[in-house]
Amino acid sequence: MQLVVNAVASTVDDSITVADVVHQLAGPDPRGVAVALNGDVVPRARWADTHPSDGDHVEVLTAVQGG
Amino acid sequence: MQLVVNAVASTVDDSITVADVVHQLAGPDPRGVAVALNGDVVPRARWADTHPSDGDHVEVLTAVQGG
Amino acid sequence: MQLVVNAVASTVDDSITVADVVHQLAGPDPRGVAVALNGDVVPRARWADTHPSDGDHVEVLTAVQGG
Amino acid sequence: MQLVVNAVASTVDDSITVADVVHQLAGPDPRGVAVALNGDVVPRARWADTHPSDGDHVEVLTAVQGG
Amino acid sequence: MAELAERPASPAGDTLEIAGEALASRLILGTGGATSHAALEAAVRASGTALVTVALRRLDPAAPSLLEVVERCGVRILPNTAGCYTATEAVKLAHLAREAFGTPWVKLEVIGDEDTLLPDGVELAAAAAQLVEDGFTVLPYTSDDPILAQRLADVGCAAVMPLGAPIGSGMGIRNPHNIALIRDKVRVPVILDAGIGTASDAALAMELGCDGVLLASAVTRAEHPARMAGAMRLAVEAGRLAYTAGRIPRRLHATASSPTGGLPW
Amino acid sequence: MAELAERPASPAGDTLEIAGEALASRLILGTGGATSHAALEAAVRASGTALVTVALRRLDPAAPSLLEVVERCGVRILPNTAGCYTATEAVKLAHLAREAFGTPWVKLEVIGDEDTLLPDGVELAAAAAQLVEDGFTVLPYTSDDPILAQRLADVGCAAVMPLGAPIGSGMGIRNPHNIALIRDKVRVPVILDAGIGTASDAALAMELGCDGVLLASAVTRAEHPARMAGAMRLAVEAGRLAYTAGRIPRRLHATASSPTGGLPW
Amino acid sequence: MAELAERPASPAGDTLEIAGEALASRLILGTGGATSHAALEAAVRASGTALVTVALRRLDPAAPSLLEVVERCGVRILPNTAGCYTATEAVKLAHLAREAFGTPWVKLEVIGDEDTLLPDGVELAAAAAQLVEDGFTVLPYTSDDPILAQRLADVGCAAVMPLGAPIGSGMGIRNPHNIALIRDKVRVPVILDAGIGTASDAALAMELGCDGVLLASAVTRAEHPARMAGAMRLAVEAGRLAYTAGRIPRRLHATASSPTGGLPW
Amino acid sequence: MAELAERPASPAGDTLEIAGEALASRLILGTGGATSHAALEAAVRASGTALVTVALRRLDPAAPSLLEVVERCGVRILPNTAGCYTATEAVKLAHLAREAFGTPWVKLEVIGDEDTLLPDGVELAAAAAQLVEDGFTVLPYTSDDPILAQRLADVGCAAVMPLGAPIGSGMGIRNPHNIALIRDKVRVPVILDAGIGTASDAALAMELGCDGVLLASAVTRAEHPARMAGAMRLAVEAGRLAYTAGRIPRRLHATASSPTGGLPW
Repeated sequence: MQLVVNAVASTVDDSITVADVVHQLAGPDPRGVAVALNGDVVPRARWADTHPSDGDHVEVLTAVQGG
Repeated sequence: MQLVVNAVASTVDDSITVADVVHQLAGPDPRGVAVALNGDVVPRARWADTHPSDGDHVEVLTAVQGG
Repeated sequence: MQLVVNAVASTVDDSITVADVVHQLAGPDPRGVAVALNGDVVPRARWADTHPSDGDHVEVLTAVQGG
Repeated sequence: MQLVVNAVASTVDDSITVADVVHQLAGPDPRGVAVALNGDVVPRARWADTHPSDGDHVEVLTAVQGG
Repeated sequence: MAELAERPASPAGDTLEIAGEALASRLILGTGGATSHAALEAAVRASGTALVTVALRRLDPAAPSLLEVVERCGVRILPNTAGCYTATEAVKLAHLAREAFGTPWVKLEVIGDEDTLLPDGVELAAAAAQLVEDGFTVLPYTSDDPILAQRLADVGCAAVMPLGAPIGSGMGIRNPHNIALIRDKVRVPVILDAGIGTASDAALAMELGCDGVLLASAVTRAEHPARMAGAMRLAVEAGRLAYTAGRIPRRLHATASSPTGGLPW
Repeated sequence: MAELAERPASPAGDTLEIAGEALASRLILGTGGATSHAALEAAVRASGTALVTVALRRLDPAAPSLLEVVERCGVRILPNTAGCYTATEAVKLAHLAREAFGTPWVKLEVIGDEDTLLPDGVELAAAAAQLVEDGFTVLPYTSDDPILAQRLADVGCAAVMPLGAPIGSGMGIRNPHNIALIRDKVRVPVILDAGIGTASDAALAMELGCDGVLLASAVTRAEHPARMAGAMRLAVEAGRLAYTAGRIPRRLHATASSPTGGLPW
Repeated sequence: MAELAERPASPAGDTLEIAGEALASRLILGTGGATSHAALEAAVRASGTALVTVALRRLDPAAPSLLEVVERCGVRILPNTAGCYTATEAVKLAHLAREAFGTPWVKLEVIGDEDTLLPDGVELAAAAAQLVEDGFTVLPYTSDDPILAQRLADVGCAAVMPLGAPIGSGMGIRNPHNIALIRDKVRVPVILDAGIGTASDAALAMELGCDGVLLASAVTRAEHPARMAGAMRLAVEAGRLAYTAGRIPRRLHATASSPTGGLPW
Repeated sequence: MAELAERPASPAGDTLEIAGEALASRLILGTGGATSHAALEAAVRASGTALVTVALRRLDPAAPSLLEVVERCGVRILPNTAGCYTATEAVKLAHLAREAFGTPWVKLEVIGDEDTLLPDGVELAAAAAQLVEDGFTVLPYTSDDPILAQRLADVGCAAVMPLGAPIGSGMGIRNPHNIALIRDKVRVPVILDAGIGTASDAALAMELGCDGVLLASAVTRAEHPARMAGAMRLAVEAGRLAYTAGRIPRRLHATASSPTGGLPW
């Protein structure tokens, strides 16, 4: 299916979880990371059992320099 | 009956109108005057046929020096 | 002989007076003008009978815009 | 004879020296002290052999708090 | 800054317009603080103003009529909502004022604090939106916050009236940069309201690009109110003229105003 | 401060007098920096000034006569000694000016530095003493140092003219406290000279108690010189009037300008 | 002013506390504008700060980890909501930040305008109320409006962070009077945020009674960031110490610092 | 400005040198105004100064020795000529001081006026020239007039010490532009002397390029002198460090300190 991850469209396996998406972007131990699925926060505890649907937007955010 | 006019309680005739109240305070040709009955504005056109009830609060306001 | 008038060297008749120098520069009725001969002020009343010598410096000054 | 020491008149022995005057005011080891005799500085090296005359003014100065 | 580009090309017909109405003076006079109606009338006349503020209060039959003074001077009236701490109070008082004076114009004041008399931006914005909807010509007394001024203009206020300093403080314009920013941002007239202490403050307000100045205490509480009113009249004209004349830039170093050459040495 | 006690009781007959001569305006205009004699004449007329400064330089037969402009405007002439770096130069130039214009009045300038054009106090004091002795009416352009101003008054200068900021800088009055101190100390007229950039600067100078303002670049180098001249004329009048009117004190907190009672809630 | 009465009696144990947490430094460092993580780390260490702000943005796998720098420095993290223009956006971003960093602390920014980056008071107040309700420790970046600051404290913000001047402008504290008013009015810590350009600005903020200073560009964009960080560390300590030491009053005239008597003439 | 080019490349070995002597601190402490020698000693130690001023007065046998305090603190002594109104008096007092303390260093004060205690430039310049000729290391207390400062440097003064404001006034630096001009013009150390009220004033002096700060009342007359002395020590270091760090430029508009992109909306 199709997901839009951080504004980039990509084709992924239908069984993918939010945890998988984060893993691909941020590696095995993703610290300081937050996820929004279609604009709603997905708590870290829910990453593993949250399954995006086709066309969903996933945002994976982290810390950058900011005043 | 009793009216509270500009925070002063007074006994008035039951048939009194807002126009009468204004007349007593401000004379025959009350210019630059506005009236609130129990907090609601009474348009000048309605003064003559507006009859306060016992215990009503009538406020008669006008211009004073102000910055 | 030679005079230096307002920093310009010029050959003049030996009988020349300060009045003549001013006249040449400023015309017949030189108003608002002052003269220095070798750095010393020459009062207007003395222009006519003041005779520069060869090599003298004559300064003829007047009003310009200034703050 | 009479001396005026720091604006105070006092009778002193005729043989008195500037060193004696300083000693009386500032003790045996007067550090941070300067002397003026009738307004002129008396170098420390000259205190012992400088003899004020009757009516002289001796100023003995030292450090005080100052900005 | 933007306003430089917008400066009127000439003083001719350089008139303040609010809600389509031309006013004969850029000075708006508040009537508060005068020792008497007579002193006030002298000040109003000396100021050359065309618009004066009044407050609305319970009628005191014994008190002389302020309205007569205003009408005798032939000036327009601008009722204020002084004393209101909430949008609800201010909206109600504005409606009463419209009834009393038959004008939709209102100087909207919603105060946050009785010590500072500073405006409460949140209540002010709410009241302004309501009164615009109710058909009023709203002139809000606001802080010098450019974002709030923009918001007030966006909801349809006929002008914005930022403060220079707290009411009656005479501290002048504490943050000229914000006033200039407001002038840049909004498309409605900007009236410097509150804080003016003396003539140079009023001139500075105009030089910052303000379209007018509103002041009361600076005149009414001066030792000689009518004289100070005359001073303010001249200062507002001077400041506006200077603004349109295009001042010289500030330079850290000097620029000779006399020729450096041509001396005999 | 002292000058408050000395403020004229009324604007009537509140005229600037220097060396016993009454001047019809408190604004003195420097002529330097004008793009043409025509532009200068328009500015002189718009300013309402009664006294203009000129510099003395080598006569250029091709140049139009400045003196004619000055006389056509019916204003008094104040020659300056701009360009002099020593007392000797300044004294000599002053004597030449007296010869040229038949006036004992001189704006005494002795500059210390060509970058800042700031006055050299030591040379200035020496030149002032000499010129007073030579019978001149000396108006020295000086720093804002109150002690130097006092010294210049003590040697007999007819006025003192402290700077607000460097010549042509348009920086306004950098140290108002010093100007007020000078006004307190000396008994001769104090003319704020140099640094004025816009109308509010001129008004402030007068509010500090100055007896007049001298400016050139602020007008002659403005985008619209005649308009700025008009602005300065009004600003000087406004500032003087405000000074005599007795401004309200500065307060850190607010003072209500509308009644706090008498509202229906 | 009130804060004088409240000054700590001694520097001993004079520590900044926010929401019951003691911070080892009164200087909060923003991380924006550093040329590299290495330059940032040097600045963080030189500043002695205990709390640094970060922004939340889309993860770039190629970018080095900022979090590691923060943790290596052993400082607390304060996520901001920079870039949000509405309460809704800011609230959502705050929730994401809490998820990402496991801290309820948030520097709440709701901007009204991309040119000035000035806060939008109306949206800010709404967002603050919501986030307090959601259990956040809210430190709002606000204007210098005392009424808005009071409102933010009233809805339960843990501190208020008024600006001195626009973000990154280096203009210092444009309206010190408002900052002092805010310090007088609210009972929570006041952190001067935005506008600081150099050390004396930071010292002044503390002398006005601020409990801390937050700055980024002044350090990260200085020619020598770590050196400026050291300067800011000293300046904040100096200003706080001066505030608690009880400064001499300002006097218009002089007070001798040496005896006037006791001279030989 | 010029001094930017001259800023030391690094804080390492960035030491104040006067007449070839290195001083361990850029803060010079005046001893006037302390309530006791004990309070003074605590302040001297807390300030970290290496040089303190003293006055010379008639010896009072009953008074405790100030010299012992100075020596116990291990600081250098800088006698002043406070109280002198003429060059003659000041030169004589300087010679007496050299006799008393065995140092050629002198803080040269020649006052023009007992109300303002402002220096008399003409007398000061004459005294400075004489004392330099007599072999003194002359540090003159002068006005903020750049031309006078240049003159004092030209006659051979080892440093120039312009005032920020009148002695003991605590008004800070009234005309920072002049101080910066002085720093640009002279090649000897510039010490800001007089007017400092609080830490931020001292930091600002250093940021303007001053090489040091001399203050007395700000510390000795503070509620807690030793604490304020510590504040001044930090402030001078902070200001110097900031000066050498290269501050960000002042901008009228904002510069974002967080990324504008990378948000989920």
